[in-house]
Amino acid sequence: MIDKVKNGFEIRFPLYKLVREQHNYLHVKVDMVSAMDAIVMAKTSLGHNVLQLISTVDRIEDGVFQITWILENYGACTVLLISADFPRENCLVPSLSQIWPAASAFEREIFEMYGISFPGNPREGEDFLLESWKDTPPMRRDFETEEYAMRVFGERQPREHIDPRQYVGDIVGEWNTPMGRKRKEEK
Amino acid sequence: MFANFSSIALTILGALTWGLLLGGISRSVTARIHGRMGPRVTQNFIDLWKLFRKTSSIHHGGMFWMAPMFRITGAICVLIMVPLVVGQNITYNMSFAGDVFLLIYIMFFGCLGMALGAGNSGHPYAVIAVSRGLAQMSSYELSFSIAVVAIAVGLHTFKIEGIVAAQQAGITSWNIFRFPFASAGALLAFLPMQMAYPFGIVLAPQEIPIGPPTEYSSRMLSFMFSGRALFGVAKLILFVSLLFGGASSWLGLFVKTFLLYMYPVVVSSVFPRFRTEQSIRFLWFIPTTLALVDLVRVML
Amino acid sequence: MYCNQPPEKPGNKKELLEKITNMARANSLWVTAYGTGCGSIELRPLGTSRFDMERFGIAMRPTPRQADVLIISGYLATKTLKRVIRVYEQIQDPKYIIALGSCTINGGMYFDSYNTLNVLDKYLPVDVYVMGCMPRPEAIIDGFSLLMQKIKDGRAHGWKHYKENLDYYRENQKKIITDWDLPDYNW
Amino acid sequence: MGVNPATDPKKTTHLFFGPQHPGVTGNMSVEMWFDGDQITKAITHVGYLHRGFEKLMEKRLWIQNFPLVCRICVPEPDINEECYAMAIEELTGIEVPERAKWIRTLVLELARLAVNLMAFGGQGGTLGLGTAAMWGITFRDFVLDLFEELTGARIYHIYIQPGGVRRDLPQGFGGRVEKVLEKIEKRLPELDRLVLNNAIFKLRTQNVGVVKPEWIEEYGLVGPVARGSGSVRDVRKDAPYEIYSKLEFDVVTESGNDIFARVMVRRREMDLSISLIRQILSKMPQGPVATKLPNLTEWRVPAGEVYSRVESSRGEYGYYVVSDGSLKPRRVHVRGPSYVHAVPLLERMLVGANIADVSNIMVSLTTCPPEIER
Repeated sequence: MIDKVKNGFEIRFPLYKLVREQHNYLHVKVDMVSAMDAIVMAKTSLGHNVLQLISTVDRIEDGVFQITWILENYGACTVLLISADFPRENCLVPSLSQIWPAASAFEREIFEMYGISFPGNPREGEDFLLESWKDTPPMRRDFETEEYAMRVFGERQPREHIDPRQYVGDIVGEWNTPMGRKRKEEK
Repeated sequence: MFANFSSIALTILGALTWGLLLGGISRSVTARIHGRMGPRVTQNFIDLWKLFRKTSSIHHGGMFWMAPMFRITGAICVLIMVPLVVGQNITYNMSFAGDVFLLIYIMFFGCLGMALGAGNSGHPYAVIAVSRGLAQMSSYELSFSIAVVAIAVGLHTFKIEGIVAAQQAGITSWNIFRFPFASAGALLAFLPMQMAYPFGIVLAPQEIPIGPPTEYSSRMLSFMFSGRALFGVAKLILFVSLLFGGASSWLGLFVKTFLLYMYPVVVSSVFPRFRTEQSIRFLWFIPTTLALVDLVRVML
Repeated sequence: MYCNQPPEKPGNKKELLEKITNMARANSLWVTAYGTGCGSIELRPLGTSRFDMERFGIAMRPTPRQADVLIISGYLATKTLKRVIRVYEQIQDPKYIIALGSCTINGGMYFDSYNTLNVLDKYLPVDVYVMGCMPRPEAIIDGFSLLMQKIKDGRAHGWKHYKENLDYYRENQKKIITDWDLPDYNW
Repeated sequence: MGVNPATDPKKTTHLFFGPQHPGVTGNMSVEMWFDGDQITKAITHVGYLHRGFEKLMEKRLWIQNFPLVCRICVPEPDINEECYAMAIEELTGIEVPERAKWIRTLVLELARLAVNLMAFGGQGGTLGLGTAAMWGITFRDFVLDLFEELTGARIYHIYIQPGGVRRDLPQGFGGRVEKVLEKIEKRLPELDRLVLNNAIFKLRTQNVGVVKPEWIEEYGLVGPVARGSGSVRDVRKDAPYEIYSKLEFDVVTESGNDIFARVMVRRREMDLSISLIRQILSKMPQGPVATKLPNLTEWRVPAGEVYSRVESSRGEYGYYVVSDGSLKPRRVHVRGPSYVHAVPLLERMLVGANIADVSNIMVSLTTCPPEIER
């Protein structure tokens, strides 16, 4: 089953990169221009017509966002992951909300978490998970969550630190170790 | 005159106590059906005192404050018009000829006052609940009224005292046996009156938390609770007088009201709610038809 | 009109009456049905036959107007904090807060999260903390009995503290809720 | 620009359903406009439980994430541990011993049974049948007792780890599981009579909250929601993980499309879980239960990307895990089944629904907010 999908990609997108392959699992990487064509092809002619997830990985060292669309074929229970790299600056990714109504929610979340815009999504910009967020989008790699938490929520009270060796020594060792016996004698 | 007033005061106090106690027992019974221990029997008194002593800073206009008073007034009116125990004149309070009609009106009146006050609170859930409640009330009042009229016509009296007196010739002379269809209709209408499930659409906590009293708190809520307790007892006594031959002794009154009170409690713990239109359809068809059957039989 | 005035400062009440009332308050705690976090999953078994909180007069009320206790069942996201403040201020006096879980005490495992509070005490006056992640129903009952004891002794006045130090709490709350659009004090 | 008829303030009422609302599943809210009793528009608001898990996971070691993942789904945490552990095993190639696989399946099925008990009773609870909710949660406590014995915790177990499970079953555990199953089986018919044979329950649930079969592929519906509409999709059967290929079972499916069909699916899943647990207990082999892991503080998972799938009580659960070969994961994206159920599907289903059925529909989809927001 998955061979058919692979053949489809080989014919249509000869430059695709194979990331991972199993008997019911295929992960391919295409360039950003042909991502939409690949998704449409997977939906219309390869039978992978269910959108499960749109995910993003921030590859800050390469200066790209890797967007992954996870498509499923319910009949054969096979998964197809299509990835594409988009430049990190002013990132614009085509929206799928006209094809799958469920895509709108995923895209709203990604807009909030990464600041990636999906032109064509009618509900983009509505609050989804966060409310009135003014900082860097939180899921970007250059957002430091601990520093932010310290700044906004304040430092939490430091925990009372107990050195286990000393703690146990106070209870047990006082009588059983040479030091303890000595201390006892001194008392 | 003084004896009359003191007996009225005693009636109200006694009814409040008995109503709260019944509420506590019913909570225990429901808990046992759930498989739990349940609260203390006196829990409702504690709740009432706590609510009474809570501060309140909510204000939604004059009608908002009036609503629990309407309810209490309605309850008290019903209570002092129904004779409690047959043969003891002191418990007859203000019984007079033709009081059946007034009773039906006054029972409606308390609920209408509630509706006005809850509507004034401006909370959308309260408004939804009021519209649901009034729709349902107009349908159960119909069957209840027809049932009462059937009984009254059959016994040739519009006085509760007369209705009770006509049932004193042994158990078979009770109206529930003489007018079985009208009684069935009235008893079915008793469930929505007590807001028991499956007719609990007014106070549905999972849909409209929790209906008309949404905005009521502290002292207002305590008045509303006592109003509900009083009204509950008033309705019980009315039903006992209408259908179950009245009470010939204090013990009989307690036993009969207790058993009658447990009927909606048990029914409501094994049924989910109707939707508004389902509830109205049910009430328009089944209890009304049943009551009409007896009315027609009596008329012929 | 009514929400923009500062709240009245509570005065001293008559002693004996207050004592009797405190007994009633302790034995009839009504809880707002608001599951603010994951700890609310243990509130459901609390109502069933094994734990049965109704024995102690604890009952769930669907609306804050009729409740006495607000249970903060776990971490508070900033978006929830706004709603919780609103709910808390709508509860009529006297009112109490029980906070469940380690994450309300000092942030717990979410100490570096960008969206959860670290120390709940800065934003709302907590009467009883129940530790654990998540606290067992027995622990929650223990917390309730502690609160009952505090009420009986007349020591549970978090609500008084909140009214007297409203400025301090407001300042902290407004630091987190950047788009503050609530009334200054909503009753 | 005319006024949208669905939100016209002159004709419709604007209402917030939640988050402080006893009928809402967890901490989420639905903003809705309604005309009379009919809802004209609904918008789901989530994010009240957003803890930034995916960000926190990037800041923790691979093994430190196990306490985090289980908190993504409160009623059924094991599914997250399983899914995350499967992804790590796929990336590193760690072999899971045979007995560990059986124990994992046992734990997953026990958790599924517990959740279904709660959801089955809870469906009655939303309609005012408090007795059913109380009984369901009481029966669930028996299963939680088993978890407590096995893992030490009632809710968050942190029992599954990469390459096996944390510890072996205690002595005589199978017998106690069997006892609990018998106890539940004995009492389930009573719950059935209360819920499924109840005329008013049927009246409230049949032909209400219809999920059309064509929506399944349009929205990507999974689990009981899809199976209540005639789908036969179950990851346990279609892409078997652990030892599901060695167990005998049929996928539960109903064709009613409505809430009652979904309730029936959950009810029959309970029977299925009980039968699966019995099969597991009778066939479980002996052997080790965990592979030795390297030094966990310096454990580098090889670079790679993997999407692992598990069937939870609410449907397919997916973890998209990306590793860049460092000490910490690069990205863990959790795809909970409630995501599409609670946001796009609920918004669509509520249009035209009665206001009395909102929480009814919501509970029938078993929306679980923490897995949407993470």
